Amino acid sequence: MIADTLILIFIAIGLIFNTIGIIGILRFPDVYTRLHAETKTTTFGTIFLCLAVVVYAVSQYMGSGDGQYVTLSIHTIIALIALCFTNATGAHAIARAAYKSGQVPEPAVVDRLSEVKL
Amino acid sequence: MTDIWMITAAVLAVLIVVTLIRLYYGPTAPDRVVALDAINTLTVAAMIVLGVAYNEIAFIDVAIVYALLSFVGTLYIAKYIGGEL
Amino acid sequence: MIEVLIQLLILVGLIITALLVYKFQDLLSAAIAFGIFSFLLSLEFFILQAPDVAIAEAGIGAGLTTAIFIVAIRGTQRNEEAE
Amino acid sequence: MNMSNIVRTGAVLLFPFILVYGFYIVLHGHLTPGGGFQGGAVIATGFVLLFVAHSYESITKRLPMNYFKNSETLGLLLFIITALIALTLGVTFFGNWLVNSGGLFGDVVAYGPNPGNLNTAGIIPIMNLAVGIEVLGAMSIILLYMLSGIKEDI
Repeated sequence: MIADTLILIFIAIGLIFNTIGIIGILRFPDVYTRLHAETKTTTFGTIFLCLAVVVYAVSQYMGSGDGQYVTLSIHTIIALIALCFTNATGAHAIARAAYKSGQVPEPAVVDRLSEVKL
Repeated sequence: MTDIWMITAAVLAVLIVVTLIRLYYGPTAPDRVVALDAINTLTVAAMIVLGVAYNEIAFIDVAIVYALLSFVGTLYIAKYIGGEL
Repeated sequence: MIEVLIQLLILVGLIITALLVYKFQDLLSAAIAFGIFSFLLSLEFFILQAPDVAIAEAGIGAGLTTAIFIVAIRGTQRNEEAE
Repeated sequence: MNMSNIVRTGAVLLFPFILVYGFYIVLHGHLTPGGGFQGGAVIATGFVLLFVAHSYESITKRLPMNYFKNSETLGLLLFIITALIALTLGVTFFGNWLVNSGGLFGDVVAYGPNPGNLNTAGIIPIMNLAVGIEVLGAMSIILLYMLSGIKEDI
């Protein structure tokens, strides 16, 4: 069955990327690198988990013709769009606040952001 | 097929508990906010997966509410840390 | 069987975050830990098949109480006084 | 003080969707999970998102505090008047005088498993709407008064 294989592959990709993101949070040295590891990889992994749910819903709809699986896939896509939107905005706010509170990256040489009026 | 979704949710729960280490050791407040953001994303993913595992379509609504609202607290903390409040 | 494991992990997380709220001297960190406590409590309600309470906890716990705590900390002072 | 340009644009773009989703939770309170209190809390969090993105002066210029006070009073009045009309029609206090009448929210519930009809359940959706409006006003005005206390401080 091709749908089951596809679901397994998507779940594996999503879980591997989530795990990499959490390891990055634990291992990286300062705030900016931790933020970089967390936001991108966790959002990417969640996209693939939601894609697995959508593939499952479409395959069940092809098999049984039940209308509730269409609702399941549409609601999952809405949740995914909201998550992508809010994660990007929140990451921007955290990075800007950390810079304004006076933290600098550890091996930084030049600081071009200090020349601009924030 | 149900076991696959349950195992996925269990792995996500393990990741949530592991992230609490950063909450405990984080030297400054922005590090702890990063842990909050990671747990927020993992919670939404776990809710979607568990909704499929229980075969209840109405449970996905809770995940949508969480994805829409959970960054309001992050924005308030960021505004306070940045000295703009 | 797996469901019991998930509940066990989330309850361990709830106890850890509740102890951290008590332990932190920095009140901003305590507010962040309380936000994580609220997330995990909502996930536990979700697993116990109570989506009504989970939605209420999402609206109140994630957004409003964190905002009220932060505004209150801004109005008073950030660090707890030593006895 | 205003936050950065990206946060302001994101808040203004996201606010209508939160509003629509909150009223969806309120109006489908008798069919799906949710209800008056939960939907009102969701909409109030949307207003709190607007308060964080803009400064206090620009918020109170567009949305004065009287709007939230009036919405709270309107919700309470709608709730108690709906309950009192039942006395004039010959049923008990809080009696469901709209159910199975054929008009607004008055359809008869179909027998057997069905996906759910929005136009049923009598006065229960009206009570949900009243509670939603009341919770929206009350929870927004708590935060607005706390922000006004901060502005006098500095």
